[in-house]
Amino acid sequence: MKLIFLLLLGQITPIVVKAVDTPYDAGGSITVTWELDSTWLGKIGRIEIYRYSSAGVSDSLVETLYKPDTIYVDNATEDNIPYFYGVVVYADGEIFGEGRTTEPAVSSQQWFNRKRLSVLIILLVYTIFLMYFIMRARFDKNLFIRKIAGLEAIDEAVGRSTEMGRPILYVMGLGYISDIPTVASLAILKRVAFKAAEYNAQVIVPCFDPIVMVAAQETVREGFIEAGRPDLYNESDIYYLTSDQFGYAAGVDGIMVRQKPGAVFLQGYFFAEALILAETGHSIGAIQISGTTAVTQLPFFIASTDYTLIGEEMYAASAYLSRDPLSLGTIKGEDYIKMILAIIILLGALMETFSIGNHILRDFFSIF
Amino acid sequence: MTSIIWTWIAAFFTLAILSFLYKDNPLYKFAEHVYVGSSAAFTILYVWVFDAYPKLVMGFREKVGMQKYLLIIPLILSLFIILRFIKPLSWLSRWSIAFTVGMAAGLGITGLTQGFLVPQVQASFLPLFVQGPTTGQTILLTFNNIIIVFGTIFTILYFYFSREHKGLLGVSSKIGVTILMITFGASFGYTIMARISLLIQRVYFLLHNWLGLV
Amino acid sequence: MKKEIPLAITFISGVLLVLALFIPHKPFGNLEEIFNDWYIIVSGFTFLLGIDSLLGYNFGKLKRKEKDAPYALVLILSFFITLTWGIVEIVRTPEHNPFGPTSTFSLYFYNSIFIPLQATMFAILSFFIASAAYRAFRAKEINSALLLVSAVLVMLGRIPLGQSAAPYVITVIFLIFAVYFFAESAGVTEPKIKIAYILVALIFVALIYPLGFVYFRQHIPEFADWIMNVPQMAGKRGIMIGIALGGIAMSIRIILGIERTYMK
Amino acid sequence: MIELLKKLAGIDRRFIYAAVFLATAIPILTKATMKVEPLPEVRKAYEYIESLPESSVVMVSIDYDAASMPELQPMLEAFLHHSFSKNLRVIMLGHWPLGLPLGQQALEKVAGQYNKEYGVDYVFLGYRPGVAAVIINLGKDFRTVFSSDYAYTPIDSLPLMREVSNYKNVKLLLGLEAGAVGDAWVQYGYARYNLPIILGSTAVSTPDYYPYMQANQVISVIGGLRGAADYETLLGITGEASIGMLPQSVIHLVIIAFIIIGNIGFLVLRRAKK
Repeated sequence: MKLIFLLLLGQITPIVVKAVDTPYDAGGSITVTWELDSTWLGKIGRIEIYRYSSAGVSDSLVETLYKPDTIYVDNATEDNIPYFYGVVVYADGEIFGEGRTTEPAVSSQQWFNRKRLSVLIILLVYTIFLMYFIMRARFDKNLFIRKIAGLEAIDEAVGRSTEMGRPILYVMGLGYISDIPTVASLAILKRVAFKAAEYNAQVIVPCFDPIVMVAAQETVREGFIEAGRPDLYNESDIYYLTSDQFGYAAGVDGIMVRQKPGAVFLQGYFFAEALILAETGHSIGAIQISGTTAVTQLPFFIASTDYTLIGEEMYAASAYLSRDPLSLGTIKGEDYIKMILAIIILLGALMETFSIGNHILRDFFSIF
Repeated sequence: MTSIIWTWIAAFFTLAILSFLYKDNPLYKFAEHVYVGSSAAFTILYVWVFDAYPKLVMGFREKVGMQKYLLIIPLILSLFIILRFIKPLSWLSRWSIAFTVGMAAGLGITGLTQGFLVPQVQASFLPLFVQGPTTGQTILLTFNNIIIVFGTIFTILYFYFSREHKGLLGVSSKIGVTILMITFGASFGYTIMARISLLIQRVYFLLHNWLGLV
Repeated sequence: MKKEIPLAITFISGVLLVLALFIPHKPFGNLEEIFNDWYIIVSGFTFLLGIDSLLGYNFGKLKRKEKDAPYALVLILSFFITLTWGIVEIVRTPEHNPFGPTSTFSLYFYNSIFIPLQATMFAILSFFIASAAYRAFRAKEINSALLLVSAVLVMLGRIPLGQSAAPYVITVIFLIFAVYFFAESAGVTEPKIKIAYILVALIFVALIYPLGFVYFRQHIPEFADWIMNVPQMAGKRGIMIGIALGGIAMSIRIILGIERTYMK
Repeated sequence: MIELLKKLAGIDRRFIYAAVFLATAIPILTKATMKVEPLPEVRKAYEYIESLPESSVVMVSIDYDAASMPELQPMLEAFLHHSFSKNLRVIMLGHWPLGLPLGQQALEKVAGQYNKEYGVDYVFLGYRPGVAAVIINLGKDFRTVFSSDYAYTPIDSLPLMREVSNYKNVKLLLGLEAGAVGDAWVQYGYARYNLPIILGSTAVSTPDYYPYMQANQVISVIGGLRGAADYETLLGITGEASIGMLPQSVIHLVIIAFIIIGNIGFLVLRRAKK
């Protein structure tokens, strides 16, 4: 009401204000925009935004901005109620300009986020590729997978450790079960447990997270059962240490120097403790096979351990080790996508170079 | 006086951990077991104060309607986990694990596509010729973009699994390995400084706060 | 049934979260947040399993009177002392927070026991980073030589003394390479290869002055930045794209029930 | 001679550890500092604080914990020295609950050195959950977030706080950042309320914050141990960061020396094997 009164006095510059439902959201939000003359920019002290739900209801101040912005997102609206907005610009403590919406804005929820269309397309294409190769794998059982040095070395490491009469230490890192590398690590653990059972060797798994511990117990037991030696399985070899990063590192270091494992596996997600574990493992003369998707820790594993599964190699490991045709099929699908992406990158670079297509590829891959 | 005692305690634990560098010894063993035991308790306190209490207890108190009753689901899942203590029912804990793994897979797909795949591919669409202000600049900028675009492509091809690395794939994956090595060397060298800061701080603590030499 | 239901739970929770990315409408829009809260609650309870395991393991050592039994006792005692201390402070402090500023737990335990242990364990990394660099950075072939050289150049570029030290470091490294190639050439009989070796050695010697004393003396920080921003970035990007592709494929395998090591 | 050179390939790791330790301890003991020209962005931050009139209110946010203490604690101490020596008044709060005790320690230590009085010259508010909400609501009214300080003293009984109602009464925020809270300070504190911000960050997160400086959204960014050392240099004090600069250089060179020595040994050994 105050606004209308002031406008009637005719001393203030009118401002064009627009309000629309914020697109692609879960409702409860209206975006208000207005125009400011560029000559005002230095003078503006504050901008007040008012909201009134319908005629007759008094307006309420929803936000004060202290910068010459021209957009405000009101995240406190109720859906399906028409709102009007008013914007008042102050300069030197005086009202300088004022405006209000002429059309009501109604916020609502949307069923599809169009901004993520390209993500959806990419995901669909990828999934279709994977599905196709999973289907094909049912018939084509002899898929070739190149040698992955770190995985080839698993059997040898377990064997040599057993010959020396030493246990095997398997470290799953700091990942939770909700991290994909941890699930990948379990697949490798199963192979290690299987081999260890064959050789009658002890597998020690100190854990950082209790659920990972449970999953590791199940996995090792399964490995021992598959090797036909369930009698050798000892659940107390797979135990929880602590969920403190360096407390865990201190504890695992202690296990290394006292139990002197012949083979150390560092597989999973790691942070700065990676090098502490790898160097201690080296100092006791164990064969070490590491693997992680933590890009920042890869250099240290490369430097300090005998074999390293680099990033994606870890994910390929489960398929590689299980030799399950369906899993191998997904690897094939992954490779095709890789080739296609390489071509797309080259194509995108060439289109940028020669200014062809008006950045169509680049825009397709922008998510914001 | 108390502060002096606590400084000595802090210095003792600092030296006990450092002694591990020489070899395993009773001092380190003591510090290690104190650390593992107390940090396990520490995480429990932390999880209670900052996670479980606000999410569960405060959730039940403050949330209304559907939101409140939905909290029964995680309670049931938690109960299933604890059922591992009762052997005949321990299989129920798999339901809870199945939920967390499903969550991991779902978030893995969306997070990796949105956070890694799409932006990284997009960032590689660089022009292979850049006009700089000087000829030298032009050559340098062009050269940089060529290295980034082809370096990325060759590294991706190194991870090609389902074909022998021979012929064209062999050459490109060999270049990929070379780029990987430079990458690893550089980020190794880059990290050293941050690590040394930690050591300096510990040594400064010993020499300054404890011994008062500096 | 014991297997089908968990697989169904995995499938449903996974697919729902993927859908939630594209559907802002309720109830999908805030599903990720809700699931996260659930996960936090569930993982809070799992600590009971953790404690059971840790204490059981160490009580076992104590009972069997193993060699390490006294240390197992230390671990058990520190666990209970810390826990009790924290709980007392939860009850006592006005904000019911043992980590708060008025708590003796944060003042004494956190500051004088926990931080020194944690920070020293972290600091040990600087020793290990040195021993790992010494042992692993050997010029066995061209790739490992590149690894070594890029590490050394980035190190020099990062430190304040780098510019003044760079010429001498370069001199030493290049002289070593030159001497090595000279020594190699002595053992070769084939004249062409012999000349090639000697040429390589001479190139290294010739590069010392322009590269070390002119270019790097001035531009080593920029050069280090260049390595980080250009080749390092390309390699990292390649690895990350690979990880994304592999991780998505792995996730799809999990959702479809192909990959299920975690619950057999 | 050859035998000696061969030995260079297999130096005992303990010898390397000892060298690293000495390379850290000796420069610290000698308290030698390096003359390094302060980075322009640090100088800009310093000059902004210099320009503040006496008894202005400045705010510092502890958004880190023990792991980033080596880099950010010296920055905090330097800032407190600077503020108290210029008779600025300091409000401390934080978004990382485990870091707050570290902030409090430094605050009390430095305030003690300048005989400053709690409640009059400085206030420690503590932690409240909800990063963005806290920053936004402080801009409206401090009392909606902190009705009392860390010790449950009502803030209106503290003389300093009676003069502060919202960001308008605050001349500067120093955000000490080990993670992403700095983004929130810029997005809400600066963007909505024009709060003048200087960010102090760990070396790892500094590149993420530089764009804010280029866009003039923050006054300046002080990065890593080097930034802290530059700040100390400008203040004319020899703190932990300045003392740390020489060992940094020395250890890097020691590691490079070991790499070179190792390779001499390795190459000699390889020739001998042929």
